[in-house]
Amino acid sequence: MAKAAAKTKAAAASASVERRPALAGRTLSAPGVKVEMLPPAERISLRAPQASLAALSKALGVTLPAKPKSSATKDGRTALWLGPDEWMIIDEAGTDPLADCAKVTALHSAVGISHRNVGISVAGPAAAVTVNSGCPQDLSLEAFPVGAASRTILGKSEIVLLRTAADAFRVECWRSFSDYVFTLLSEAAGDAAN
Amino acid sequence: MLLIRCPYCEEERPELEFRNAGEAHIARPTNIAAESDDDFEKFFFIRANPKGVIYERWRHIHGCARFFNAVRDTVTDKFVMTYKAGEPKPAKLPGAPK
Amino acid sequence: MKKYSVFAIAREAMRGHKGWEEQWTSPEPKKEYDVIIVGAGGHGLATAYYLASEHGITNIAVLEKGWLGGGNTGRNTTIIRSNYLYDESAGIYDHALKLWDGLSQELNYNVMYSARGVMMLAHNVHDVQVFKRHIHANRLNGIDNEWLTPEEAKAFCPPLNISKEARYPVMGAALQRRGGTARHDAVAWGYARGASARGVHIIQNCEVTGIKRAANGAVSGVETTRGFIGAKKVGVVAAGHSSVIMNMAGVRMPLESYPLQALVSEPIKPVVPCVVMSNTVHAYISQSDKGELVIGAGTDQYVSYSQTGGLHILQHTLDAICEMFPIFTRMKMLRSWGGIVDVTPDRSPILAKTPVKGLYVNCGWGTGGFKATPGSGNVFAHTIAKDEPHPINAPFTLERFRTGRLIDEAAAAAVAH
Amino acid sequence: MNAAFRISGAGRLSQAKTASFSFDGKPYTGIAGDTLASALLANGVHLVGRSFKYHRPRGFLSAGAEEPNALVQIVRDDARKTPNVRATVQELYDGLIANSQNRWPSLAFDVGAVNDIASPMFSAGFYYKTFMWPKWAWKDLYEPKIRAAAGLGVSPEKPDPDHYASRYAHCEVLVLGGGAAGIASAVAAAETGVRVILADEQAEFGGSLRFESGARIDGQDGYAWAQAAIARLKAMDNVRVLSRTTAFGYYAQNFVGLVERVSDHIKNPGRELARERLWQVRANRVVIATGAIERHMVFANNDRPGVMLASAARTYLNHYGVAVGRNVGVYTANDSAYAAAIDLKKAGVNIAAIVDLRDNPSGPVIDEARALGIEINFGRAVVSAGGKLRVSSMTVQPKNGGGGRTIPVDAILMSAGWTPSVHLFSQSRGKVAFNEESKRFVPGAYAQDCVSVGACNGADGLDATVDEAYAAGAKAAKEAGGKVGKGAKPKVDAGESWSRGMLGAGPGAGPGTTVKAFVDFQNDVTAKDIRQAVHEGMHSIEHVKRFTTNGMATDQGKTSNMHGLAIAAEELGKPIPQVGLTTFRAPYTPVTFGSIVGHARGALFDPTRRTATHGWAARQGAVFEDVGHWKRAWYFPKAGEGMHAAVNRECVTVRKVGGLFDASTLGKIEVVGPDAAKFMELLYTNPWEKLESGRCRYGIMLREDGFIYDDGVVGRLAPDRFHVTTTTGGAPRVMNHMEDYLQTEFPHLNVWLTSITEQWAVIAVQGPKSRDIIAPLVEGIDMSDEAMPHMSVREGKICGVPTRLFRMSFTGERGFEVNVPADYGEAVWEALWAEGQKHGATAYGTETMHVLRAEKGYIIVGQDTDGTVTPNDAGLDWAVGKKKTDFVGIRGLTRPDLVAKGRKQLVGLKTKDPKVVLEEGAQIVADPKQPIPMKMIGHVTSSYWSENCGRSIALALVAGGRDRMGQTLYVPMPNGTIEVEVTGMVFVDEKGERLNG
Repeated sequence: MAKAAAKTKAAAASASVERRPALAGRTLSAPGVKVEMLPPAERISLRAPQASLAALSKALGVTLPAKPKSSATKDGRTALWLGPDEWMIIDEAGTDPLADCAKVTALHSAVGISHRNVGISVAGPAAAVTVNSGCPQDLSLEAFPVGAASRTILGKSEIVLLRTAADAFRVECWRSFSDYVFTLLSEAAGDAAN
Repeated sequence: MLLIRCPYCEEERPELEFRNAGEAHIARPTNIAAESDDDFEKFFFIRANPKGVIYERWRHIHGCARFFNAVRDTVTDKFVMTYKAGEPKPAKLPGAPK
Repeated sequence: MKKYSVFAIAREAMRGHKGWEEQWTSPEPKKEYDVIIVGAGGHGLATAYYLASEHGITNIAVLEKGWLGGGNTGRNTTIIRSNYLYDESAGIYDHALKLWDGLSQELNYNVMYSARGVMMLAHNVHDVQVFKRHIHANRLNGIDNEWLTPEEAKAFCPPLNISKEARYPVMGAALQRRGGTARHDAVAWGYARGASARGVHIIQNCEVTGIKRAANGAVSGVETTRGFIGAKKVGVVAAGHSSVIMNMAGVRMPLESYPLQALVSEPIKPVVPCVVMSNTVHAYISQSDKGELVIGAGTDQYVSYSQTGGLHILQHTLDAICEMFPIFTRMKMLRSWGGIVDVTPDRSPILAKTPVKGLYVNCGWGTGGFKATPGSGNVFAHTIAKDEPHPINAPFTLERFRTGRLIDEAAAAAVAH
Repeated sequence: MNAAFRISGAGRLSQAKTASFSFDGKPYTGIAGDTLASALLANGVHLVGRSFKYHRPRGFLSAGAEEPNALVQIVRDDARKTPNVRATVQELYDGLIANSQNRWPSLAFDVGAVNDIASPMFSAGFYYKTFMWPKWAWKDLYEPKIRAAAGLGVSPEKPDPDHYASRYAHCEVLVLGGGAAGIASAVAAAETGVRVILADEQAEFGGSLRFESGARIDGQDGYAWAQAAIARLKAMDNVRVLSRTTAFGYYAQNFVGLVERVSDHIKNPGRELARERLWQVRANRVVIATGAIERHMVFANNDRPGVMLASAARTYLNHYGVAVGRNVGVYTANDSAYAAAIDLKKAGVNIAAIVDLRDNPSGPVIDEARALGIEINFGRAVVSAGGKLRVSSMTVQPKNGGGGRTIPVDAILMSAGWTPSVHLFSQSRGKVAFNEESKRFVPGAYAQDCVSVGACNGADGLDATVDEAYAAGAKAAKEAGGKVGKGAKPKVDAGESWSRGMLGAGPGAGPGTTVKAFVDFQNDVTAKDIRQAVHEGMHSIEHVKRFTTNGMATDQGKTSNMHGLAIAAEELGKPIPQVGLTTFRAPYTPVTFGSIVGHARGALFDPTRRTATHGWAARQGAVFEDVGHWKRAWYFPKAGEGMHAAVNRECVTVRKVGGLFDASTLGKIEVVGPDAAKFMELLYTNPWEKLESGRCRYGIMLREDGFIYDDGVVGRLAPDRFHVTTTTGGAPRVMNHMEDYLQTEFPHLNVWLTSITEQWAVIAVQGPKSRDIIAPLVEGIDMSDEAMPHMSVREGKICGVPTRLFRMSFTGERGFEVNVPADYGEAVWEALWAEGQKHGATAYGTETMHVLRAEKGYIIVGQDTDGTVTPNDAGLDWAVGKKKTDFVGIRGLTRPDLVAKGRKQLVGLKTKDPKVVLEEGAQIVADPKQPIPMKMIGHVTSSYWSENCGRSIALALVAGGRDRMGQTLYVPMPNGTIEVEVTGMVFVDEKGERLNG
């Protein structure tokens, strides 16, 4: 089995200024569900034709899924299928997927979006109902199993939805929509157990 | 809210994820600068607007973000089929009489 | 035609209302007419009425596939205003507005034109710039349209929320006092009665299935579900179906037909004294004489002839209404429905001769045709009678899409109107 | 203590738990489980409302959602006053306050009832024929009076403190209606394991089993069976059971809207409870089991309080334990009213007489009624009801005329038969078919994957209903992928069967009569109104409906439509199907705006987008403006400063020293791939191939029609990588426009687009000291003019974080735009601010940005252009690549009108009086003396006081503008005409030297 190339560590923390993630630390608990902001992660938007996928998968250390609405996770790095030539890579292990892709000569586009997106965790038995307050997709485990990933809609905002467990979702949205998305999920959470 | 089969996502998704993008199979002329005023009008403004089967474009803008084509009945709003952008206009529709 | 009046009602009240005439007759179609109008909506009936009353042409058939006034005329939210930006638009809509004022008397039919004022809300700096541009242009065109501060807007429409805390606070409003509403059915019925009394045949349940052209290419009549009917002049006033009818004559149109939904609330005592529109928050509202809140907004996004649309469109509309009027969440939606609106690329109508001799078209009114009904019928009658456009509709040609001389009210028509 | 009309031993409510309530200020007591209607009836109250037009006194017609008369206002508190609530649906809670509507000064004495006396004048459509003279009087005199008289309840006056929830749901089988049919279908479907949602509008399931005393299923009383079945369904994981939930709309592809009334029945609902919850359900299969609605008989004064549907009286008795009178008459054209008479009789209520329009009906219920000693009159009709505020008698005649007699009664129960509830089926675009024999419209051709079962499908009898429903539920589940169920079909041991009935006006209300025999109660439409409409030429049922308003009231014609249709058909001499049925439109019953809106109120009405530095700006006291979804800092007033003073200070400071501006909202797109430059060539008018890496260019994007669509500075980071900026408002549509061309017209290009608007916070640092402010914080970038000239871009670090540093200017000063990862935006801003403070720099907002760019003649797309402006019109011809053979818009630009003479062109304007600031949007004329309508030749697009110029400045679109340099033009304003001079567009530093200053 080919060993994945060693992943590149995220840029050393040389910053002389502090990082202030949107809504950092915000949480909301309701009966049956907890909504909370997730810590920052490294993310890229990866675009590539079929021919480049093997090389990119190798460089990233995770196989880019080919199946719609799916994802693959390895060692804290998740590749979400978003379109036929589009993946979002989320790295929660502190390694930099952008740098990993930079080594690949095969045709592709990798663009850093670590700060564009924020992640929100929705977890608990009422998680699916909470998300369904604004997301029109069928979130049953049959239609949207663990590992399913999709760009979709939550109320009046676009989100990327990843099911991380039977009763847990990661909701990704653009930074400036996070207040709206979090507030909507919070309000919905209050109704979800009813 | 319509339910639309995205040919890239290979499943039906709610209309909220999509944006209609107008009539399909109106190709931009390769040498557009040389088009006559009449031809440009036809290309840019004139539309079939059929009562019945329409060939139209959609974008799965809040999904896989792909543009694709659909055949739909504008009287019932029922989709006959959808297919990927760039594929030719279907010569025969499923369920259509020979 | 027996005149309507309070005395006539009193007379009829004594005898159980048995003496009323038919408001319009339902004749069998003749073999041939001087003019055929395709479509017995407000615009078509008004065209026939003015052909008869102003141009002496009475040998007319108005053909309707369903029941008269059953299309967009009977489905719209009856907003009337003329504060359009461009001279051409202001010209035709104000011509209509002048005819609205006095239409009840002209037709001897109470169309309930009520100049309650149309107030358009500005929610951001861009809105303010756009509305001021309208106001100044309107003023120099002799059309009333005035700027209101948020407080003045609230005074004009007390339930309006002008809180600075609103998601999109009201920064002011443009008010056309002569704008308002009318009773949609009465407009169709009043024109139908007036036309019928002058000899016009209104033929319902008669669908046009083809347009016949003579050897020289000119129109010779129409095929219908009730047989062929001859005419040298055919005016197509078929709203959402205009593309379909024009295709029968081989004329392809710059039109797309979209579902436009509207709704009314349960009736309540008077609370909204005027028409309020917001492009930015995206909805409009008025209150009918019956007490229903009459509400609408934008179209569905796809071409459709289904006369239905999605629930999410109504949701967005009511979101917007409750944003402007937070007191209305406990109100109830009583009825919702859809029409088919024919939209041109520049959101302005086409009222013109066509490349086919004897074929005329009046279409493309999009979401705002009701307000133009009298003016549209009036100048279209002129166009048909004289075989040349009236100066007021001369700019609204089909050719403008070739030359690029568009009348682009799109910016002002971001919300249905 | 029992209320006077509560019958002990009857009904299913426990007497133990009472609830106090008031109606029109008078206190009453009901019991838990009552509706407001049953509680009032228990107290002998029938008079509860006034009709719309004639203000006639009205009581309860029904016991359900079809109620046209008993509409009341429910008051929870000052802000929660709900109009037009059907008392037959509102559940009682302790402390409920209800008031009657549409009456003044009181319900019993209503001045508006004068309309009833004058009613011969107020015939159908009378208002179309009068109120036209004098002309002004409609709006100022008649209409206000009509409006004041119309309407029913009163709008709430304060914002609603309740909240509303919303959710999407999916299931294989959605069952609408929880009577015997719906339950049987749901049970069958649930047994297969598929997801099932069962909804019913009532608080309790059972539908007609609530009043059908004769039903027995699986060895139990029908109602008990229903409760047991529901309990079993609720216990199943794959089933969701929703009571108090109305399916109001059936949309395309089995998308159904339901509203659940969550807390309207609760005394003090907690804040955690929404008032209502919207369910938007997408179902693979839908089973419609919506039952049937009983029709009233159409006879003179059939609207008197106490005259009601037989099934309603039965419901009040068998479910609520309430007798609707002590001496009750019955008027029927079918069997079902007999059952009501029998039940009441058995409960000890006197049945004065049953009047049956049929000549010689027979059957077990008739036998049983006779055996109970009830007087039965066949072939006779009730031709009039006596009494005013309450029915006091009924006048009975042979149906073909002849001598009558008057029988004293205090209630009349009526049944003209049952109308299948095909509303939802019809909304699904199914076509109804008229069954000649049973005189019913029943589902015909289906348009969606649904099936109707039970009474709404024309099934007669409980046995047939359960058979049909169970089979349909199983079939729907199987089609939706369910396994074979292992349950057994419920066995109907006994049930009731409804027979036919009649449509239209009864004897005494037929053609030629002038009595008030109501068809539509709420809207006061009588049989003669419908005949009059036909007589006046209204030959389409839609015309009849609109002319008379029959069926347009809040009950949506549930009881009136079929009668109205029959009367119109009779008058037209046509069979009913030829006259047609009016369209059924959503909602089935009225639903609140709040339930439709759901969460989308207040802060959730629309997303509010804030930049990374928003908090800093807010702490500085910035005033924000809405730009699309964004809140942008508009200006930064210091203590005591107004907008103008702040903007003047900011403007001067930027040009003198420098300023910081948050440009983060501008759209940003990263264009990556070997064909990136080729793609840019096609999408923008400018040439891009030769732009060197590290350099920037101002780009213009057109639509295919040649008009300016967007603009922005584009930096080339690498041969295969561009950093494109767009306008703030244009960001999403530009991205869509670019994707459209890339995916569908130029798919051969190897290039990809990624939105990076929110990846980068953008801090514009502008002004002569800008480099001095930035440089100390930057690592790895040589910022000298030689190394980094105007319009260049470098990648490096600032404050130790990555930056894309643009040297560019929207002010005409030396300037930079510092892009940093958004989470660092605020901290980097603070660092830059600290540096700026050393030089005396200012923070500035969008207003100052606008002024500074106008001083330089830089345009704002969307303000100085409006979708009708070409690059040439805007003086930007230089940005159109002359050697290019293709770009989007190239052909549109050459259309005849776009190259015609006299087009409006962007120019500068200076007022003759430098102190006068023109109003944006003001119109320009060449001849100020002309009469109105004036010939307008242009308008002011941008206009500001320029503190830097010491005068006002303006940009304007003027016909042939560039040929008018130096000309005097005029801006006529309401209070005088302003003279202006046409100038160039640059007001400051025409040579552009300050870019390196």
